[in-house]
Amino acid sequence: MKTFSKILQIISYISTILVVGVVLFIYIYFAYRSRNILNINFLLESPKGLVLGEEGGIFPAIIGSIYFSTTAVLIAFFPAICSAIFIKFYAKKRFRRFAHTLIENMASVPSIVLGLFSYTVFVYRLGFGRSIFSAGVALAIMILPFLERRFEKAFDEVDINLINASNNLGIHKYFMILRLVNKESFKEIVSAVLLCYGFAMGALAPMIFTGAVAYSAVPNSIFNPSMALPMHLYLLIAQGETQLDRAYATAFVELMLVLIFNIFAYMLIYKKK
Amino acid sequence: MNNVNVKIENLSVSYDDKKVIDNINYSFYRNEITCIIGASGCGKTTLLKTINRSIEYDENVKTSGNILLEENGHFKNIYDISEEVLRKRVGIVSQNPVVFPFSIYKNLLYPLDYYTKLNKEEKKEKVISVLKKVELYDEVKDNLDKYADNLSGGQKQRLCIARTLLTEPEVLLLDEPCSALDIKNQDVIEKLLLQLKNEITIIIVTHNIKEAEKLKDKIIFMDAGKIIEDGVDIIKNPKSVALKDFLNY
Amino acid sequence: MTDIKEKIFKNIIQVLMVLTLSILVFLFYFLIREAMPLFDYCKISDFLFGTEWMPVSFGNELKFGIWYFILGTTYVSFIAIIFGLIFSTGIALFITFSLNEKLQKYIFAILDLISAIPSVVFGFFGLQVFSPIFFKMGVKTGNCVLLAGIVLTIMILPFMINSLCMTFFKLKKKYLIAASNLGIDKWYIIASIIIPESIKSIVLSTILANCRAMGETMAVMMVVGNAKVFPHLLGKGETIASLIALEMGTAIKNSPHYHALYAAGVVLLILTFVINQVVRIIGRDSE
Amino acid sequence: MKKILSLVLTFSLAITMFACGGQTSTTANNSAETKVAETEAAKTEEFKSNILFCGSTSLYPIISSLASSFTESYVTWDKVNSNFPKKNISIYVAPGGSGVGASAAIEGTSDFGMLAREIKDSEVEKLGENYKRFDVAKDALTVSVNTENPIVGKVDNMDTDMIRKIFSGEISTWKQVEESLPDEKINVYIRDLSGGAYEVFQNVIMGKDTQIAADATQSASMTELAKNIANDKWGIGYAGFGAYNKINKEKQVLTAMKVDGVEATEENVVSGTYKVQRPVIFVSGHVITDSEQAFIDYIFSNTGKEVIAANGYIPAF
Repeated sequence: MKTFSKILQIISYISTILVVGVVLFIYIYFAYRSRNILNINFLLESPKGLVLGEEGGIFPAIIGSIYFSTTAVLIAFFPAICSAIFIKFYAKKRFRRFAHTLIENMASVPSIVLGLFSYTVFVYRLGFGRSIFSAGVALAIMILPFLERRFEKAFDEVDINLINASNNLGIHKYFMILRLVNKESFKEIVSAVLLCYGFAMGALAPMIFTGAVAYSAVPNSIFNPSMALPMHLYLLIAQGETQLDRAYATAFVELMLVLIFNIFAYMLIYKKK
Repeated sequence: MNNVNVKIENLSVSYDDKKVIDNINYSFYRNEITCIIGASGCGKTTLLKTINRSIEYDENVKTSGNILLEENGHFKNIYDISEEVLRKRVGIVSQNPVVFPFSIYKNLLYPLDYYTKLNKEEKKEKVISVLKKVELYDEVKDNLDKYADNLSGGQKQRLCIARTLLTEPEVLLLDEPCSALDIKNQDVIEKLLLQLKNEITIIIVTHNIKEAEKLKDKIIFMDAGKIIEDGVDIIKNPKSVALKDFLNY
Repeated sequence: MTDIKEKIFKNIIQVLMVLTLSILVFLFYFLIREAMPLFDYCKISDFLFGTEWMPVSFGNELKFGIWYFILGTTYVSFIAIIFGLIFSTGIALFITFSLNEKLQKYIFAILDLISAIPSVVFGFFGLQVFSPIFFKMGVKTGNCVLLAGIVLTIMILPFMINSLCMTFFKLKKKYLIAASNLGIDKWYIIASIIIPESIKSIVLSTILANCRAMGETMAVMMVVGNAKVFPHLLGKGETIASLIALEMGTAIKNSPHYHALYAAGVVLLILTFVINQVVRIIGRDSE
Repeated sequence: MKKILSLVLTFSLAITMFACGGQTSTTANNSAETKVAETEAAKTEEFKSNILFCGSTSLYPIISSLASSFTESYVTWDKVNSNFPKKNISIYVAPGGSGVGASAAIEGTSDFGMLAREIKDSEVEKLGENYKRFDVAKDALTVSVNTENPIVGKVDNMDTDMIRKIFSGEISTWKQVEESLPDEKINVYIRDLSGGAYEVFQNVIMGKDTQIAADATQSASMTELAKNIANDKWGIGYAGFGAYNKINKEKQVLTAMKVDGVEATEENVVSGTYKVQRPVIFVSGHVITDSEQAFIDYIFSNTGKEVIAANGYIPAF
């Protein structure tokens, strides 16, 4: 038992160092490899060059990614928050359990399968074609369970007894819920949205054949397809050696976007306490 | 004076800048039972937990002053002893007994496995003798391999005392060990403590004045982080207003 | 007046909630609908256990065996959860027992960051950093099942660590002080009480993580080598998810190829579902 | 509980019915719409500012690059031609595969379908009377081995039969290719199914009855394929002409075999004597609009030639 405890201790330290190290390494290494490419023009220009991406930047991809994520969050937000409110404040215990089971299962649906779903329903059946909207739906279904769970967690702060008590006093439940949710959980709701926003930005599988394209100008409608950062990165990598530095730079931009969203989200959560 | 086992010097403890123990000096003697009484929130449990540094599980605690532990005729500051060694020498039994998720027998084997290199038979002998000491043996002798969590509260508490005794402590700290128990179990534990004091020093926090009277060699009365009165007969002859109030309440 | 508002509010909430919860039903319905026509071309048993995949005809016979992809998926995720088990246990122990509350917060933030890092970036990272190492060790092209497993490990860690930490926190609260009071070393307590007590939830969270691992697409696809062969640890393989991602864009609508990819998607979905349900039932019994 | 459950069920049923019905109704709508569109087109030709290309992974980089420079230099359509309205130029390029390119053009979900293979008669038929084909480039597949392979200098020609046997696994060691070569296993590198190359190679070399060995390593792109052979002394694979030239730019790492005695050179490809080649084209099934024509003109300009060459293909115009 004593040797086992020593082994555990060693595993524990080593694995923590390794994983934190890998994350740091990814950031530092990608920053280092993209040092020659990354500048303001790279961020603000369209991809150019005889072989696309050889010159110019990734501006349409950044804006495209923002379009995709925004669409996804907009689609997912209301179903998520309504489910969370219902499950938290209205549902009885048995239904809550049932709903949680469904949501857990939703979270485990592979993202590529969501792509398939959107491909048949939105791209073909409903005739949206390859578009930001079609991909946005797939992304929305992907982030929905995560949003819902985080919203429910955010509502932990709200005192349910207060709502029930005021309901007995004749104050309407919805009034108290909206008021209390707004007051107590606002920051956490925003941070949940930010986290999922970053999450949606990095996902490629749901959009790879539902809305992301190799080239487009800066998008102007969600019913057109668009470039997206992960797709652009993937295609750059597929083009091989000559584009590697640009791939690193694109990846680094993505990493930084994700980092920024996470930092904002956590600032909101932790500042409160 | 030679019999002093634990000596507290200028001890102050604060939680989040709130003082809970305020400059206490006191000596605990070997082979005596010292009872600490006082209203809740007076710092008696904190004082107890400071002695084996289990107070430090809480990160917000700050302590100052010294606690000295006698060792071969010398006094050694407990902050110079490693926490593990200190806690072996100064055992504590808390209000709510926590049994480990093993069988009764394995619960008791646990400290032996850690501290000793005895063989199976010797371990078994020790376990049985300590079970007899806490008068648990007759109740559980047929169920030693049963899950300890199924015992009653009183049995669990006695099991925990037994488990602590197996680490062979010099000082035994008890934090209201009987508060959740019925009278029969209380009697058993009180009897056990009176018998144990021949071997070790016992410090017990209690809110039950009758119990304190029964067990005492010395009684300390604490209020607002200070020792207001101490001695053998302070309950019969309370001097301070605070103690009188406490006794009347 | 407000009665109406209350009603409207409740109804809106209810409708959206029902919509949310019924997504799964739609998902199954449409996928199966698109998958069914495949079985006009091929028997279910040939589909599941066939080993040849030739969905496009160049005059040859069409074959839709996904057995190697099922094996590939299982193999890659198995490697990932084995590594993940060791690492996540280690890290979760570290977080629970070696860090104070403030540092715990930071670590959880880092875990959230890991789960948000795009999987393409992880794939790229594996391709650029690990793949050359494997290549030097003699693996053809450097891409292999083991590499995919390693990359996948990093990606499922946050998920596993989160659920393990929940268990460890509970047990810590229950037993750590009582055992420490006996003067016993923290890591001895962990080895002798915490780990044996949490074996069950470790296993459960591992199996749940397996669901995630099987569904991960891009990162795995980039480093697994994508060959339609029996997967070997240092050889190539292909997972169901990467099969779909690679070929969906090229499958002509309503061709057998298209239906076969949907059928593969259904298989993947059912695999994760069954595992998920089994874990839930086992987990519920333990409560 | 029961109430909610029944609600869920009815709701999902409703949606499914809506969606199923949707299919038939949309097709009906579509035909109605096309009629409306036709009449409208007859009256005032509606201007088309969005152009969508879809299909072959070989052609998409070329079109993407041209779309980018076209958009960059003109921005709005009125700059292209003063008769056009002032609308933003939006050209989209979606990579898929040649098959998808053809079917997207047929279904009209994409304006142009990109193919990196010969178009099939059945596809031409489906595209209808307005079928138009634009030959952008030619691509040849080299049969390449690693330069370090001792075969270089001993053998410089392989006939179709030999290549077929190697790729199908019938010949599995280098010794079987040439007596004096070591008894090392041949590692075959191919593109994945999605690449038109697979199909071309299948048609030209393998024929109907033989399959490429299942243990052949697939690569996601031609560049990767070339790199893989360059990394494997005992490798062989059909690196694309462009990828072959690109990887050999600094140092000869790959060596191409003659196929049936014909060397893979630009002249031989253009003249058609080198047989492992394919056309890179895009097709459409509708009347080309003015805006589309403007972009097509741009593709077939000198800029287009440059871009095609830079991407490793041989311009077909």
